Amino acid sequence: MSQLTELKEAIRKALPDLDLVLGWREGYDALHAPPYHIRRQEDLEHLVFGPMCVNNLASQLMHLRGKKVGIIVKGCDARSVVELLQEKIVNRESLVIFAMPCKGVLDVKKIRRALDIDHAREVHFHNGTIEITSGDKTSSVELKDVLADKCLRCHYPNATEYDHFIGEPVEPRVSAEEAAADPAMEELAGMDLTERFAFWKTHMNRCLRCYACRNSCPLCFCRDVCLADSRDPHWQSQETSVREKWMFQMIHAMHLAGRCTQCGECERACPVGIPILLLKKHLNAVVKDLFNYEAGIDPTATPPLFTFKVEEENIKEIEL
Amino acid sequence: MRIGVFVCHCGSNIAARVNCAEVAKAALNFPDVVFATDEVYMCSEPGQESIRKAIVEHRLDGVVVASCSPRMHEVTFRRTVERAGLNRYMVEMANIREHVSWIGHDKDSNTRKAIDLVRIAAAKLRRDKPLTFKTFEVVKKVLVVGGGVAGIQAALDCADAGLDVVLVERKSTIGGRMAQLDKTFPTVDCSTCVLGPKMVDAAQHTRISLMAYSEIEDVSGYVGNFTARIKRKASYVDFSKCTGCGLCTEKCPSKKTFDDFNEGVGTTTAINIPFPQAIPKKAVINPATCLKLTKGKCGACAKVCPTGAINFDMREEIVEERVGAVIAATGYDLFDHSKYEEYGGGKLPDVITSIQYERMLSASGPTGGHVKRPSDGKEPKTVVFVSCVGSRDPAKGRPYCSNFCCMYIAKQSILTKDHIPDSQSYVFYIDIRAPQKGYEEFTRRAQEEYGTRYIRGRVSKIYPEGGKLIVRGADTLLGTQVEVQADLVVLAVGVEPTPGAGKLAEKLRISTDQNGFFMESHPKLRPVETNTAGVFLAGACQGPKDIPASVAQGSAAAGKAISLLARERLEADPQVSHVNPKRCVGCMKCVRVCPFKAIKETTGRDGLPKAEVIEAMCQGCGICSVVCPQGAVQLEHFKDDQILAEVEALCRTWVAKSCE
Amino acid sequence: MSDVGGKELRIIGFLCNWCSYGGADAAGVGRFSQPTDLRIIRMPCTGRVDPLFVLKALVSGADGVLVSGCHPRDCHYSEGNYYARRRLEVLKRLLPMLGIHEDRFHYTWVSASEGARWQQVVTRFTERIHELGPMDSLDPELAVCAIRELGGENGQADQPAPASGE
Amino acid sequence: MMASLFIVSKDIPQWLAAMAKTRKVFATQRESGAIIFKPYDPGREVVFERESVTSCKEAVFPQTKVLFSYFVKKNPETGETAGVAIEESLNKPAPQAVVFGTRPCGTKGFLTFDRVFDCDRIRDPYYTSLRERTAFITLACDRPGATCFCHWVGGAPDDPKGSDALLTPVEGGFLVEAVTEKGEELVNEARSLFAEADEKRREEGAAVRDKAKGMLTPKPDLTDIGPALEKRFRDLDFWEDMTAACVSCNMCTYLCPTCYCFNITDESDGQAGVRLRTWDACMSQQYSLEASGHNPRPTRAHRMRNRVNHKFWYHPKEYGGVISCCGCGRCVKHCPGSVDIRRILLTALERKDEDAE
Repeated sequence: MSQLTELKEAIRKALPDLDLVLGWREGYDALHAPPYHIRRQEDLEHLVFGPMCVNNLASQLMHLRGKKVGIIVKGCDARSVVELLQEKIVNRESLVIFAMPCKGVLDVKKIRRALDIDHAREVHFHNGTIEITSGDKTSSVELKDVLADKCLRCHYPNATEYDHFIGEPVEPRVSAEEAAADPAMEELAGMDLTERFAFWKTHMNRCLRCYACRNSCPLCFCRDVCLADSRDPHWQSQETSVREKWMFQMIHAMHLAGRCTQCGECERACPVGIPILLLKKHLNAVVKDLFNYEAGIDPTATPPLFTFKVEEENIKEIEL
Repeated sequence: MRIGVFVCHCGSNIAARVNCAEVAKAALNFPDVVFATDEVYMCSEPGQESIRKAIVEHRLDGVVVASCSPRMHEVTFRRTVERAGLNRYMVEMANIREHVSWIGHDKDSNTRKAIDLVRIAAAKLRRDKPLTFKTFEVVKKVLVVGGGVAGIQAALDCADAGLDVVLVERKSTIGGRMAQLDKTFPTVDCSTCVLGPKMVDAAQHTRISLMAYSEIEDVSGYVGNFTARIKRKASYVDFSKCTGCGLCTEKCPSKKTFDDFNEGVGTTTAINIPFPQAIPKKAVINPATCLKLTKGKCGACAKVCPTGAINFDMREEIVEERVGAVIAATGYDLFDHSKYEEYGGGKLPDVITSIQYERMLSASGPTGGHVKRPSDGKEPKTVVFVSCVGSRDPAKGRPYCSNFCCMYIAKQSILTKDHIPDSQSYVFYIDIRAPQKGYEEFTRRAQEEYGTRYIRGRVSKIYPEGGKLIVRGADTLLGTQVEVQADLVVLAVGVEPTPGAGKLAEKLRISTDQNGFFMESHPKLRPVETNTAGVFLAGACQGPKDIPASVAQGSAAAGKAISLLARERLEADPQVSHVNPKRCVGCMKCVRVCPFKAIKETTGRDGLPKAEVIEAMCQGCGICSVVCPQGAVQLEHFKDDQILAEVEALCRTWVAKSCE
Repeated sequence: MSDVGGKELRIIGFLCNWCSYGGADAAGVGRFSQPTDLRIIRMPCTGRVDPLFVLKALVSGADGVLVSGCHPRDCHYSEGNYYARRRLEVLKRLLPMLGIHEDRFHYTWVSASEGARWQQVVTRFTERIHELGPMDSLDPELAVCAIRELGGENGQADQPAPASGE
Repeated sequence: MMASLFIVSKDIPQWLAAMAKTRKVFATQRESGAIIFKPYDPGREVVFERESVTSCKEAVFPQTKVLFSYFVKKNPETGETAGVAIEESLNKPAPQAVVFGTRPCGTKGFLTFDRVFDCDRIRDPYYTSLRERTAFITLACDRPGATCFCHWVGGAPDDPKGSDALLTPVEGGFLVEAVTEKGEELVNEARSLFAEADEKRREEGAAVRDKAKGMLTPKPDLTDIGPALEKRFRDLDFWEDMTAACVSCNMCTYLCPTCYCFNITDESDGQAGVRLRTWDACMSQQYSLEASGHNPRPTRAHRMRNRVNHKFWYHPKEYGGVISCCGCGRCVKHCPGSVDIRRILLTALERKDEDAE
């Protein structure tokens, strides 16, 4: 039985007790698999699973509070679910988790850069390559060159919290040490302060304040009442200056400190390619360093900024 | 909004270094400011009257007072505006004295800074709204922590005023340090004779419930409504049955138990009543040395106890008490002189502490009032007193004076002569501190009538030689080295906070000073209050003090508690947090972090969880406000918008300036 | 000492009411002279200091931000400074990644009795900000620029006022 | 239309530089992989190969526009208000501007803006002052992508409507046709850079355009789309299903060349302030939020219904049957959830005879 068939079977059995199951369906081309709601048995025929299933379905859970929901998760998505469980946004009893071991998802922007394709009619994966048929032309590229960055360093390919695990767990692609090495972070770290300031100024200049980053984030569950577009409290004006746009990213990053599971949806969603995940990765490293904590692992843990220790081992008071 | 700005000269305190008229002139240009003036003393009656008048004449609905620290006069000006018909919370203060004129020398810079501070105060005030307080009932009961003389006095005064009192004592008897003393200075009257009746009064007072051998586990709640959880330690003796007859202590075979009350001068039994006048007079078993509890054999005490009070299965228990005020009177501990290697590091048997000596002098003490050298039991003929051991010594981390050592050294030298008429006492001192009534005369008597020889200088070394102790030191008045061959050396060890003081401070949410003593609210004007409403201080826990000072402070703390609880209801500070249910997404982070459990989960109109603040429990810290990512929880008068307005008021002027 | 280097920079202090604000008062009472750049905003507790206030100040034109509260274990609200310590430490380590020198922000603990220590903190922090110089500026706010165009900064608009809004 | 001219690719920067002497020039440039409209900078490469992520609406309809600024004057003696000084942004003339390298779909977006902001009923001075001074040099589309559907809504890859000049990519350069006088002027300002296009080039251009048209997918008949959407109006389950992938962000509307909603806010410190007009988005929860806290469009399904209905039903109803979607496909291509407005339309059409329950 293929993994997909097995998944469908599991959902088929669970569906009668659920209001809906969050999954991915076929999209306008073979590279896109938009999220959709499985409500009826017949909806299952659209279900797909594979490297094009990029969206983190946990982003939707906030809107579905009060319902009995099934959710299909990849390893990284499961961490977001764990975080939502921790923060009591999601009630474990009203959630059924279908875990899919994951070998990585595609970065469509990388594919567009690597292959000059207009319409991916068909996509096939074999032996570490992806073969895309566009028009009457078929081209291929090595999978590792078009996988999302996060997948290249993924250390959590299998969900840790689930009700149904479909198929066999897969091995992490890299070791924990390798996972820590991140060229984008290294590049930023290699800059001096002036360069970094300029880096953000340039990037933030083209931000549209469209909030795709915020609304795609599974943990920005207060997106409808966000500080960025509130008049009371009035943290931000609607002006599209670098000041306001950058300030929003600072709010976003600080609010996610110790909570972000690095699913990368914010950066993926950004239409103008602003590397906003960098700030969150950095803060995650800070949190790991200070509190030896990684978000989205233990559903019973308290995120480190909502608790404290009387003696902090890793915070040294600095005298001026 | 119509704001009035009042700039105070504070005589020349502010005016000498800030151009007050210019501050007022600049303020007139700030948003919503329609009146600004400067006055010589804003807090004086004419000053306050001018505020009141301006409020009426200029139809003001908010006031900025630029003067001293709000910690000084915020309450004053709140009353002022209230008299003029405004809500008392429609005042903001700009601290242009402590934070400006007293610290900056340049008048122009100071004036600019004062203008900025008024600007932010006005920006904040624009977003203030009138707040109305709610009242809540108070529990007319006081918790006194510590049963020394200060605690006893406080408990008695409260009880006499009609308040119920819970007096908690860590040890098995009240009395504290004073009970250990033989005589008191400067009258040389019997300590127990003075203290004993007070202890009895405390025990017998119908309004005082005495909890000996108990400790504070934690304290929650707030002024008027504290809940204290008190741990009754396992004494293995049922206090309700024990008559204090002492039969058990006679039969107890474990006789090598450290004698805590006697400071280790001699030993005692595992089951023990500390001293004959103990209150309550109950036996307590030391589980570390009791044979039954350590080895499972013995039980001699249980066999002899006529009332069957012994219970080896006793466990500690937690008792909850609701109280309206707390008086901390936890006293002091003594410096561990083993840190002074040069004085033998605690290893020379005939170098003892002053409190050990006191026990030795006491007729009810382990030696029956006979002064004996611990090493050989012989009567010493030469006794050397060393002052400031662990006092006034920054190198040992004890920079402060322990206040009463000079006096008890004088007393002990006098008593030495009384006990051993052919003895000679020496005192090594740095300064003789005898400022109270009759104190100076007392130290003179020691020298003149009792022949105590005072040598001004520090002792550099004490070492044994031929059955004697050689005390070597400097005589700084003569400028020579001195050596005294002593039979006994008494170290006047310094005073330090009790080991549990820090923990108790955390539980009571009060501060400690740099030396670990509890911190008063104001060193001069609020010496027994703390920064936590409803918690007061008495005795040496606030700093070294002698008996009369401790008793006075005990009464003072009681007076504060009495006046607090004389009211049926207290006003709750309305500067509390509120949750805007329209913005709350129900993540309950605020509930998680609130130190006062003042936020609860409720269900909103949409059926989803929402947070809600219990106003009477909220203390206004604002921790909740910061964890709320969407700003749904806002602390009145410290709202996000107010702080942002303050930041912007400062930055905007500067940005504009830097554009130039 | 009141005038460090002749020109003042914009330094904002967020001080807890119970300890550091009192410490600053104590410094005043003790006449411990300090540089005058610092402007103090009084907070109920460092637990109320949202790290975002610090960031807001820095992007709005502050050159340095100082947060000071009660020493650990001394919080008037028992826990506020513990939360603050975590948040502010995280913030401090975020700043360099934004291209903002981490020394522009400092958090510390000063009790109400430590007037001399407060003097030292203010003096050193002010000196440090002067060493760093003014913060790199972002685009000025529209409002500020617009007001400047109106010449309104001194309250003297240069054209007769139309009676609108009255 | 002026006769066809030809310009070699490497001369484009010179043309842009010539125009930039007296005008503000917006051109497509690449930043971090994203092609966006930015003010022309001689130091930066102008890129043509793909449709830009952002539309060019910023040039005429800036995301932030200060409508006016004000300052409350006070009597320095009494502190009482002495009047208000107001500076209208309209008093400052807008600069002449050129938008270079939009696609026909994007350029056409302003025809929707014109209908709304410059019609018999309303003439929005903030819009028209910029619109009048802005010229569009459009690049015909040589390879429509998977998300393109301009032909569904009355457009074409070489549609010159709304453009001042139209470029067609050919080997080594571009065919240039001025569509309006303004366009002609822009060409004439740097006439030396252009050569007359010969027959071969013109044929090549026609072939490029034909090929592009041939690449478009078959188009549905949208005649009944209004009634079809009306049928689905109360069918929230339909909209719920159609928005399952939507995160309710503002991206689709901000990238859309025809979305013209704005918000007006005042920023003030109590004495001085500005009135801002900024883009708004009907996909945002705040858009329809009422002061009472009630929101008539509480879910993303409600909001998506409005977005689609507005473009394909309400707007055509109001403005003579013209659909206010230009078919550029940005909302599909860049949507983080890959929400496909075409699928919504097709599904609605499929179910046009089915009544909502």
